[in-house]
Amino acid sequence: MNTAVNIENIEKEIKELKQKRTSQLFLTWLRFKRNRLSMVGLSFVLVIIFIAIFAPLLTPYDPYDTNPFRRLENPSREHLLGTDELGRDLLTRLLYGSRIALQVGILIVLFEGFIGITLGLLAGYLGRWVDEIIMRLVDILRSFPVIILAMAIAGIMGQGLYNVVIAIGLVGWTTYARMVRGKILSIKESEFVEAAFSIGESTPSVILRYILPNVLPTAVIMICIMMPTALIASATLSFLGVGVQPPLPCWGSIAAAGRDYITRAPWISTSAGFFIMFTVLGFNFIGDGLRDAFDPTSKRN
Amino acid sequence: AGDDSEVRIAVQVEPSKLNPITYQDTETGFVLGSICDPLITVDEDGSFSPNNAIIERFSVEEDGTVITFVIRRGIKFHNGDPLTAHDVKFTYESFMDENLGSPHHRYYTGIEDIELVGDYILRLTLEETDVTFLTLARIRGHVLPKNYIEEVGWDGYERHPIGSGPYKFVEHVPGSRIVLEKFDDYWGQEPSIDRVEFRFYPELSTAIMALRTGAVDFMPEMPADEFMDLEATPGSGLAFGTYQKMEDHRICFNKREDSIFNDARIRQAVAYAIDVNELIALTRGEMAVPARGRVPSFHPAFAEEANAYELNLEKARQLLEEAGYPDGFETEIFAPAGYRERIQEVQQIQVQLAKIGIKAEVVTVEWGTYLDVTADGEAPMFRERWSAGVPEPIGFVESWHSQSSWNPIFGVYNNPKVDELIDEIRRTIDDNERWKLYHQVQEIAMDDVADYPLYWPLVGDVYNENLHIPEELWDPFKIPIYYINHWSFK
Amino acid sequence: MGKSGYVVRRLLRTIPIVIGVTLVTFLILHFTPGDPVRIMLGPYATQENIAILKEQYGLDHPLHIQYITWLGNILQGEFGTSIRYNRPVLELVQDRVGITLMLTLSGLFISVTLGSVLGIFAALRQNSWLDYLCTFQAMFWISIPGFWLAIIFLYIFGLQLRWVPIGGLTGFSSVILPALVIGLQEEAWFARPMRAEMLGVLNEGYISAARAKGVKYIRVVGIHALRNVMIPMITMLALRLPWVIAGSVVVEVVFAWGGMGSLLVNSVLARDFPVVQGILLIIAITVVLANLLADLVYSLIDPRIRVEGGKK
Amino acid sequence: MTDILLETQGLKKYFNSPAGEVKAVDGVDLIIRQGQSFGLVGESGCGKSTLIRTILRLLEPTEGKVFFKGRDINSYRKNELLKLRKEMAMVFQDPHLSLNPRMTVFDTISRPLKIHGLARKKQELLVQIVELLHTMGMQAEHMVRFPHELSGGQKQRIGVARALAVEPDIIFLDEPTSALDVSVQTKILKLLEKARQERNLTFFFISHDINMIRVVADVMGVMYLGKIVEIGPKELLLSDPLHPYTQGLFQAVPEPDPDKIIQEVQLEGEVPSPINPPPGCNFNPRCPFVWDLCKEVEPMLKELEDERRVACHKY
Amino acid sequence: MEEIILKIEDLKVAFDTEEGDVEALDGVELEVKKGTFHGLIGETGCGKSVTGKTVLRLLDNNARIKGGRIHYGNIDLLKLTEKQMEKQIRGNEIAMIFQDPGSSLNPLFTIKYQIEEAVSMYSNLPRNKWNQAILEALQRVKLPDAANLMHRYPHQLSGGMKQRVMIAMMLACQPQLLIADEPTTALDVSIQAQFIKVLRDLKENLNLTVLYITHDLAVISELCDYVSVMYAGRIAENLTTRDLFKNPQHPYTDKLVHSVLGVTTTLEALEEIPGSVPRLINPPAGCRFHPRCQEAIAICSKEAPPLQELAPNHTVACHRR
Ligand SMILES: Nc1ncnc2c1ncn2[C@@H]1O[C@H](COP(=O)(O)OP(=O)(O)OP(=O)(O)O)[C@@H](O)[C@H]1O
Ligand SMILES: Nc1ncnc2c1ncn2[C@@H]1O[C@H](COP(=O)(O)OP(=O)(O)OP(=O)(O)O)[C@@H](O)[C@H]1O
Ligand SMILES: [Mg+2]
Ligand SMILES: [Mg+2]
Repeated sequence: MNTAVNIENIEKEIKELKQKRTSQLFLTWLRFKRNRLSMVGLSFVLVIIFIAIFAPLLTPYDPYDTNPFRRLENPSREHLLGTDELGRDLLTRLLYGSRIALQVGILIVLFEGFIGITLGLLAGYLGRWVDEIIMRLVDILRSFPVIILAMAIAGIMGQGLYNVVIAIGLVGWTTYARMVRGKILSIKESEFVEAAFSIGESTPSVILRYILPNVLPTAVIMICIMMPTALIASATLSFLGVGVQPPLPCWGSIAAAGRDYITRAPWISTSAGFFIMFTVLGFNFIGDGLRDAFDPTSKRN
Repeated sequence: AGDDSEVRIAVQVEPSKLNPITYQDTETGFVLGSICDPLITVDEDGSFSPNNAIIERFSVEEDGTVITFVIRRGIKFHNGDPLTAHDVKFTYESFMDENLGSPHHRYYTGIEDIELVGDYILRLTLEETDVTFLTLARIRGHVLPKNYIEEVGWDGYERHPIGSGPYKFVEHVPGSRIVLEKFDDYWGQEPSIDRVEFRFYPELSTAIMALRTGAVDFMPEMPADEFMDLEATPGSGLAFGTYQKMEDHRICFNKREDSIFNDARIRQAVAYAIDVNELIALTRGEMAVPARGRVPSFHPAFAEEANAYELNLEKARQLLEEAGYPDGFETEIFAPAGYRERIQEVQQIQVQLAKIGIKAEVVTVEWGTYLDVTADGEAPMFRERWSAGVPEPIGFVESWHSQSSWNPIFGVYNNPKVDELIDEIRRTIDDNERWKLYHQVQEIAMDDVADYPLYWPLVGDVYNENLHIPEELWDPFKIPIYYINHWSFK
Repeated sequence: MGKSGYVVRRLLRTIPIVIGVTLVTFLILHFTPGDPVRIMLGPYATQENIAILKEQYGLDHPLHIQYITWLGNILQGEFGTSIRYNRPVLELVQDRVGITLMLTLSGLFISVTLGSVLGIFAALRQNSWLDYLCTFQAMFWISIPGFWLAIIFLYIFGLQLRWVPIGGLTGFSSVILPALVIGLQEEAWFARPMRAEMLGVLNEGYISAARAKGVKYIRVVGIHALRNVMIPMITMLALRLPWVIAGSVVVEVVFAWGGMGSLLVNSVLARDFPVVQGILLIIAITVVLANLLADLVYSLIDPRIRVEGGKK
Repeated sequence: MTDILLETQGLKKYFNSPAGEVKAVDGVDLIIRQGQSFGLVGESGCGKSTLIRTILRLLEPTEGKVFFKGRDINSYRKNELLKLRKEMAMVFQDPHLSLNPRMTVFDTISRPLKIHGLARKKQELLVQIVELLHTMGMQAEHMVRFPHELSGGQKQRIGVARALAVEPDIIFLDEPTSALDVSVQTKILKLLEKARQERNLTFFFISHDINMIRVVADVMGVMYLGKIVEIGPKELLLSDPLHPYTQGLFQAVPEPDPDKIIQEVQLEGEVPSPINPPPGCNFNPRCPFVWDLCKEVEPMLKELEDERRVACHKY
Repeated sequence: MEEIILKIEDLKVAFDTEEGDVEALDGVELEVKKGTFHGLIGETGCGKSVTGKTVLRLLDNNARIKGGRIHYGNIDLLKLTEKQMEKQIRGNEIAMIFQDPGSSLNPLFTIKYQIEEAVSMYSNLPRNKWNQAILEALQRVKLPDAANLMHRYPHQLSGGMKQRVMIAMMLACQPQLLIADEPTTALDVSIQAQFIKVLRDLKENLNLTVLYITHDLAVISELCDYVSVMYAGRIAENLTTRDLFKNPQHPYTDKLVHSVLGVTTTLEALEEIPGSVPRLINPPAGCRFHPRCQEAIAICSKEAPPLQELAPNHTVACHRR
């Protein structure tokens, strides 16, 4: 082996390095792909995303266009899923509803994820009284049923999309905080972090280069896993009458509104519930698949 | 019901306290209606009638300040005590006692004196002539047992209320049901059904399913949608009945200085833009009468000449332009959460107003918050409803009086002329004169669009077809659920 | 460190949580707009009426005074008086707690037994169709909003098939659907961890060791594995309790059961402060105590805790 | 006699644990000379790892001093600590756990170079890393790998390369081969020795494997329950162990020689817990030569001839 | 000639994994003679544990036994049903001690309970004698204060004690053959020495047959009579312990022995095996050692060498011998 260093060759290899990096993700993707259920989930979610983006092209109707004289109509050629209690085309509202659902879901997980991951990082890394305070707060909040606390919080701040996000998020973050903290505690104690200090890494650098990248997959998985909870919680709040406001086409409120017409127009509640189930199931499958894919040790063997 | 001697009634809201002087909700009224007897009743034609009532007869002195009641003899409370003028007096005094916190307290402030002429005769003296007193202060029909309450206290009463009505209280299983049982010593029509059970179904769909499967026999005030739907369902095994409810539905505006709706032209524009027929089609189908004034159209006080604001978008736009908003503006319209019909209508109104450029955002808030924001002027527009007694329709117009405590609740309306007319109404004994004053008030208020009346609802009760409910009970002044002793199973 | 030391420490750790819980409970309701008195008196209320009632309920004092008074009362078992019902909160709760207890317990029973059985079988038959079915059905049930499942069940089994009575608590058959809704929704939370834990435990050395001894597989699973799996399951049970309670709120509303859940929902909507506070507090403290109990129970099952004074 | 590179005086490190205070390192005096290869043996849990972590100031000592090149390392302020990090490096026991799973080999080795300003430009980095990899018998292609794409031996070589990168004066090796297979172990040890020769390094090995210390060390120490019991040149120590513990320990080591006569075990019982170490000499409960003094007075590390020191009342 | 208690012939085991089939065992052949200690050595991942577990049929779910025979006496263990294995073989005839003493005892049961399980199954003693049997079992492995100890939980014991409890438990089954899978790897030298002593005593007193899996040659030299050397799922060489150190024939055995610290005491003399252990997903064709073998010739990369007898008790799988 010649020891003279050929810079050009090496640079070429550095390029490969970048390719390999993507292929890391690619490997994860391969593992993910192998899981049939998660592929089904992914396709569900892609369908919903597609619908959310192209809703206006998929339907000739306006989701807010009421028609008092054609309300609660049966499904027909004209209105594939019939009309709702204000004579609006139900399918159109459900299609547009995917926008609200994704928006609410994403906002919730981002919001609670942001708080939870930050506080989890702080608690895990700083330890001592910071940890004590944050974790006690987590304990306290987790003693309350989410929906009930969210209901009260939504009551405080009034209803509406953003308040739903905040209400659910204010409890939801505890899950992230616990996960992230646990993960950090184990990483913090790990040998490679000690090794990092031994070569002279500074604390911020250790957090940034050693701890965060190792927590990130957990966080990403968490976000996927929490998405269903967020969607269901927001729908339940709508059901209890403290959710997203009409006339926004939100699945939860459509299902809630439709339940009064369950004997007469069962498809309203049914199809709205189906959309929720479809999306939530999709995210659940994905979350499950991701967990396995990101963490090769936990694969079904 | 499988058992002929029991009728099960579905109600959506659980009565909180069975206390005749503090209750607010219709459901408590339903229950108390069977436990207690009315002091006075109103006939089909809307006039006071002592039939079926605790009062055998009553008389009003010339200047209207002295009212004498003659109490029917032989009426017994469920505990066996006889009902006398003492009890009636006690009841009036309870309403007047501020500490008991009756929300109707203010109707009784006009009483100067209550005099027991004998055990069965009572004389009320009012401070000044107030023709409306009897309507507003007719004790909502429930006479309280003085001795019993003094014995067990108000708490005790609420736990086990008694009255002189056809059914006596058996138990209240919180969250589940209230059970009543036939009172054997009832003075009036003897009940044919032995037990009455009020079951609480907060979830409407559940209640309907329960009705359809025969788990309950009767559901009062079924929402119009469901009513019509059930009615159209063949073979459901259900029967139906309707009556007009003395309840007006309206759009209110925050008319305070700082509000955009302070300008009458804008309110008029809104009035022209709203298509009431559409709203009715939306939430009530056949089950409503469009309102054109503030008094029911069958009543002589109804003002035929008042401006009804037929749909006219041209005119609406013109008014907006005059007011300085040719392109419309953005605003909000509030409805209380959980009130389905109001929310649906508000959404429709949103669509209607959009046609003249007013972008009204729909805001639904919790009932408690709703009461706050509407009363505090934070809601520019809101969808209200108001029920008031008859025969005297004063309740429908009185909130327009600037001194009325209801005034702020409906967004503040201040018109000295209207104030004057309403004061005058109370003093005018002659019916026809008074009706004319009513006409005037309504005409002014309608011109001003103090608020915009939408419709009078027809209320529908749904029940098991095996249940027989006499025809004559389907009357705005009777209402079947208050006369369960007249029901029977076929 | 003795076991009593562990118990004491665990108890001490509960105190700040309980205090925090009371504070959160108190504050949440007090930051809620909407005047309880106004709601109580309805739109017809006059200012004087409102003032009188406010005084009567102590709602005119500054917040911290209200909190301290309230807390002091709570400590004496005085949860206040419902504004709406004009009855002691505790009495209201007592009347309804049985219903909620029945619902949550029967729901939990279904979810734990169903979940455990499915989880164990899935683990024993790993990667078989049964395993996949178990995973799939678990995912399926948790992907459905509870209220919707309740309505659909009611529609199908109550209205269409008429197998069960609709609404209210009228006997054994009326418990089936509500309990099933909770049971199915929660079952996933037991089935999947049970499967995972069981797989984990089955891979443990002591399982192989027991089998190497010649202990029958059924016995190995039933005694050696199950006991080990019980520890995380007990934690899970405590962890899911708030969710089960939340689920029972929704279910109570749909099935028209007059339990604590529907009382709570109604009271939230009506701003019946004392009731909401009382119930929230009772629920939260139940959860805290359940967690405590879970910890204590597995300190009984798990001998390691007694000496080390903490979980491994 | 060469210069003293590292010296510890009464170094102590206690941990708080729920069960009580753990006296992991309990008064260690050591002298390491420039260019030496020092090997410390001791049974599991006796405090070897804690000792070197404390010397490296990865843990703050409870008591005692560490002098490096004559300067007390506790006198280094936070910002000066970086200098210390350049002069002392460490190789960890578990090659898998000591590498950040989300960093490539390139990143892992380039970090110390960058931190200590030994290479700034990418080209410089590349040159140096490739050189280091070659020293470790690896190729440039390995740069793009993540830890999980390497074998155990390769990972440990990366660990060594990372330690070598800063050109330190002394490298601490915490059981660097115990997680590896025998055949791989040889390779690492040889590479380490080569590097030591070429770069004039000082090594501080710790291990519980006496056979390994025997192979790699010049000077050997024996640790028992937080204390050094005996220290001295390897040959002398092996041929003539003085401390009863050392004797027992060496005897207990099985020898891969079928002809050897198997001796009876002398070391009975186990290492007591460092939470409540026995009074007097730590070893007294297991010592075959115990007398009363041992149960009361703690023996000091006595200096004998030939650079040997032992902590036993027998001497 | 001594009686052969266990004879493994051409044993092939594969694992299904996501990355493909792992051919963990590919034609393992070995014989264990009654009353001897038989060592099984090899590097990590070469299939030692799999061999041991296959004998007891305690493999993971994803394992497939692709072929071969395991004769225990005149029974082919691979032909028995799971029920028969449970009833007749495990514990009764063959018992096994696993690598990690910490995880081999169920943390939730007392020592007594866990030994009792064995006693109740295999001794014909009446219930009231069980305690006595448990005590004896514990005393047999030189555990002090056995009467007290048996009421303790595993976590209250040290690693060395746990390991001894494990043997006591397995011996309480009164097996003919004991498979010990790296029983001392996790232990400290002094504890290991004590443990080895216990085993040696048992060997002398109980006439125990042990298949001893380890990668520690020193332990082999102290305990075993015969050794099988494994490499990448195959047996490289079966020989006596003496031959292992004095006369290794397979190039791998040779290298392995001389890369062991202790056998070789200077760094310079330590042997190094170039390359690394092959992965078993796509193992090298022919002799699996050939890529690392300095003596490899053309045929080595094509044909797998069969085991051939060099001398009595010495077989080797190498084309060059
Ligand atoms: N962070 C810590 N907190 C509490 N106790 C600790 C901590 N780190 C180590 N100990 C204890 O200190 C003692 C010495 O530990 P150390 O890791 O230094 O031992 P060691 O000699 O390196 O052992 P091994 O050979 O097993 O690596 C042990 O009893 C250990 O339990
Ligand atoms: N359940 C399994 N699934 C897939 N591969 C497995 C499984 N069990 C073992 N293997 C593989 O089989 C091969 C042999 O494993 P085995 O445990 O027998 O090795 P070993 O010789 O005992 O090693 P060690 O010395 O590390 O214990 C290894 O390559 C391992 O990766
Ligand atoms: Mg260590
Ligand atoms: Mg193994």
